[in-house]
Amino acid sequence: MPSRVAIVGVGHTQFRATSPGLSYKEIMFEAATKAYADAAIDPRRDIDSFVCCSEDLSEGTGIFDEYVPDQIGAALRPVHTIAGDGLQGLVAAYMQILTGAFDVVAVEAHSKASNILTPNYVLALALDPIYVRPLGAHPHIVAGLEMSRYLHASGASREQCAHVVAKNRGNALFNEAAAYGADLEPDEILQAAAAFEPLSRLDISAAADGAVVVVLASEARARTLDAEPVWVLGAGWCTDSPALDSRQWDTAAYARLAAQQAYRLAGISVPSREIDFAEVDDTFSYKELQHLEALGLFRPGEAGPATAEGLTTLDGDLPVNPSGGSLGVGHLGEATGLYRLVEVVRQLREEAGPRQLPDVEVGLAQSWRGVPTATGAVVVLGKEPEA
Amino acid sequence: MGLRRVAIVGAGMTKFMRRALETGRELSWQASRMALESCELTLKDVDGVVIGTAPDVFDGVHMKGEYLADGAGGWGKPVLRGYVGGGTGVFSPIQGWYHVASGLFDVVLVVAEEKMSTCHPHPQGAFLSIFDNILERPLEPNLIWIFALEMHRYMAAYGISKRDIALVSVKNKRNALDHPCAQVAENITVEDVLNSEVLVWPVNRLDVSPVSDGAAALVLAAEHVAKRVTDKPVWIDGVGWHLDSAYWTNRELCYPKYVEYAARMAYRMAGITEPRKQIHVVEPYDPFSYKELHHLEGLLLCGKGEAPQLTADGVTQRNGDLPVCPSGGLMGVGNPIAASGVMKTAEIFWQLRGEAGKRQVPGRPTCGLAQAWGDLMQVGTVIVLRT
Amino acid sequence: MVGEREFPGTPLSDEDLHKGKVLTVEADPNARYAWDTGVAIGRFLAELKNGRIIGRRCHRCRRTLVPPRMFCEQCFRPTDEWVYLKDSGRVNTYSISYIRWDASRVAEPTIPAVVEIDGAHKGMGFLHLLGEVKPDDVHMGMRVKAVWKRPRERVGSIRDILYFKPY
Amino acid sequence: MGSLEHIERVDQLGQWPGEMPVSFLYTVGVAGERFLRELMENGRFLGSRCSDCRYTYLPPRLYCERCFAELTDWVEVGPRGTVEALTVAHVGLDGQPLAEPQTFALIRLDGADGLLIHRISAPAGQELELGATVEPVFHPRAARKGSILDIQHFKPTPARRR
Repeated sequence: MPSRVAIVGVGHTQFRATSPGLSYKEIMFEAATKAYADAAIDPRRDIDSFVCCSEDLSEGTGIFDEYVPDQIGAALRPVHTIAGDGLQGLVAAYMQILTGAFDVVAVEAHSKASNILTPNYVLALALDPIYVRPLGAHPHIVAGLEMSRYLHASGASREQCAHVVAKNRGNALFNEAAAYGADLEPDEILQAAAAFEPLSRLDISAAADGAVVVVLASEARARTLDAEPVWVLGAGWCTDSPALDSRQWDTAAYARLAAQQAYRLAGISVPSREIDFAEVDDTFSYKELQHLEALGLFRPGEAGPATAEGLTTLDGDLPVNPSGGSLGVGHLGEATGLYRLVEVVRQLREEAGPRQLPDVEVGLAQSWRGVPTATGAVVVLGKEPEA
Repeated sequence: MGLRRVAIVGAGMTKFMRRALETGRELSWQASRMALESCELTLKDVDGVVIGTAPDVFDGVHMKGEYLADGAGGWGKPVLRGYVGGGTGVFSPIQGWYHVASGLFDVVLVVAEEKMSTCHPHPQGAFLSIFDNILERPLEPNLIWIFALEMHRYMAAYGISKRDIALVSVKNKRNALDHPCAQVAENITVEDVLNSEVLVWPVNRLDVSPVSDGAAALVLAAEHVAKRVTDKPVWIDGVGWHLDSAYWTNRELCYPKYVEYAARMAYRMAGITEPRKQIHVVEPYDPFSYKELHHLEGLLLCGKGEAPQLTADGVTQRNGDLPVCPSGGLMGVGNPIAASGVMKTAEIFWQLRGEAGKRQVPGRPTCGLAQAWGDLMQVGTVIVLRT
Repeated sequence: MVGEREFPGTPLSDEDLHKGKVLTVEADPNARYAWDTGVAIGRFLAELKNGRIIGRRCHRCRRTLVPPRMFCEQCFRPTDEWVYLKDSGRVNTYSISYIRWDASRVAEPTIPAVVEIDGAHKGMGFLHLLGEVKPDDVHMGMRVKAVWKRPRERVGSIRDILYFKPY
Repeated sequence: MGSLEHIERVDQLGQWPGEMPVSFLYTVGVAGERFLRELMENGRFLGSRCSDCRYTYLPPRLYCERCFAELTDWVEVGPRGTVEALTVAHVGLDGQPLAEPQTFALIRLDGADGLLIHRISAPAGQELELGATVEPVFHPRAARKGSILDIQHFKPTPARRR
């Protein structure tokens, strides 16, 4: 069996709607500096490989991988980019360590969303150019359609989705890094202006800028570092059909399949019992519910009522998105999943301050790449190595 | 070095074309299906998919890896798209290698695609976006500028003439006459190259590979599967990649140190101590004629500044002592960026299996190498294959 | 044998594509950006507006870096101080371009060059153009000096330098 | 966020503008040629069928994403279909409110498994809901270009004719 892999360092900037006065290189440098300090390592000496996560059109630069090495200590080193969410970058690093050829690998992801002047046009470039993009619609109609389908199939309600928003933005009040903490009642959210019905404006997470770096190490190497290791118990990632015409619309098949892979590796058979808390994608409010069901943390149709009953709050049975999620922290582009993993690490290390969850041993981080994709990743982390 | 040995067991590709009727997804499917059929595997046998494709602005699709996923066989599977600019094509099988070597996957489909003809008025317009957004794009550089600057530096450092370099075009375009997928195969002379239109001195039209549409795919398998499906597995014995600083105007351009570092990484893994003796056939990256020479030096297959003599002496001819680009390379077969690196890896695969038809090099080679390069003259990716 | 296989793919001519022989869809990406220049490049541009070239120095490796950055990529630490450089230097390498960025031909060739800036660490410079010189008269190692736009025309851009000329 | 140097002049914080200076010309591909020409010339929908997977793709695909078979079985589907999902867009690509909200639907054409995404327009007062039966409204033949926009929109079927 391959040796285990640990998270040994995490670092990130604050997340804010804008980041004037700082280049993307400068925010990456800050996150990297913090992560390496956290792991107590020198990247120029101790890191064997680096993985960055970005998409060209989010940056406004072709083959953006060109511009990543210098500010993360990776110049003239093995570096590559994953055109995916930070959790997909993390699984790339995880696999590299499992080969036995690498001991320490760093993963970087960031968002400079505020620098995109035409974000909806850019996102529309991800729609099929022949059959969907010519309709000229805002790409979030895909989420509106999916929410319509999810509510229909699961029996969940808009009210239950509003509870997701209220909870996550409320949790963000306890997270200094978060951009959009707010004290809102579900009723206020329901009354927000319609955006892509049934989605209201407040059902949609707002973008934020920031950078995240995570350092992974083999078990042998992790033992030599000062940092308290948090173990990668399992990881999975999956893509359903990229085509809107043939994918599954009722459920998040990609999340279900990614979770199956992660649970198999982690030896988890009853996730709702074995996982203490979860950071799941909530790019749109309904996605949190849909994802919780796909991850097997709730039965189909039960995530909505459970949320409305408060089961997923900080002091609920299964706290979900204690960080504040994308609705509360801000949507961080490709850094979204990686920051949520940082939250799981902080909770397991008992470093989460005012939002610290009691007695947590196993946490899950899940990402979705957003509209119009059907791609997501799942990583399960644990506090102590299995005996 | 890896815990598990990884073999290439199948390969496929489309023709390389200036303009293809097929969409990028269709091209991906054509190459992928051919690769699977070549080893009598089906999509069911595939556990994971690696997609390699370079700037999204060529195909005109944001998150291009998502868009291509179904054509690349990714439906309901773990899919990861990685990229390192022009180095992507050889990085993709490296990424496939770490998937399998990690122990998480038994069969991985590696697919690379580019549809450059989508980009108007000319694909070179897309290359403007690879330059530094603030300090270089305002100067309106053409892609060829930087290669002309590098080529000139290389010529000056070692006293190399354009005539020496033109031999590479002549050789590769002639080799490509035997490649059924070739886009720009022809019998030309050194004089033809020197008399072709000067684009950016010292680069003439016939020193440059064309823009292309095309896809190529490989099937990678763990040892126990490889031995079951073929009696001629080709083993991935060494992989290496390095990315140098983005500040290319701060670096000495006459020698590709990052290629050397990538090669040393791969050689260490493959136990290669005397590359010139131990490697029998090579496919270095040749998007420009001088790059083949530059890369032979970076790969330590000859001394610095010595590759032109090797070429002049006929050593690099298909029937020479060290056949170089027997496929016809990018100069002859064409250059759909990422797909061309996979094409090179496929060529070594076919050569080592004795299946290269009219292109077969003599002497039953048992060890070959493919290499790619890219970004701002910055990245080297190297793969060493053995029978 | 690979040579005997039928390889897929349907090549089209330029005419097929542009004269309606095949169906096509056109699109304009409308992908527009405003990149935060940041501390290092923001200052660099501000100094260009003043007619000066500025770099950053790392005290550990003792290199003066241009273009400037707030981090040293060799030492992985913050750089330490701003250093004004001269607006002169040497041609590290150059080429002679007969095409624009979009591959269209130009009437008069331009001369892109990497110019090593006086006062920066050896070999460090940036991309610019050469002017007031015939292509045949340029050589590597040639001394050159920036020709600036007039002060009131400068906006804080790399193009505040018109070009470098021999001196 | 941390800054490595004190910012003296907040009024001088700079941004540099840029764009992707290209445009795109997409071929519709092998399957797209057949589908869109049939739509343009005859106002008919052709799907492609994988008999092994029992799935009819619409828009048609050259290959089955599930088993990778080449699809050569072309079948006519629609033109009527069922609404599987609905959304009303109040915001346009520019991020601004739309003057008139636009309704989009996922439509399963009769005989197809794949879903078409398109505009839908109901007469005033008529409520649209999931499960409704709809049919396409085409542009006149002369105005069609071999594009998905040859369909103006879908509308509810007036009455069930059987």
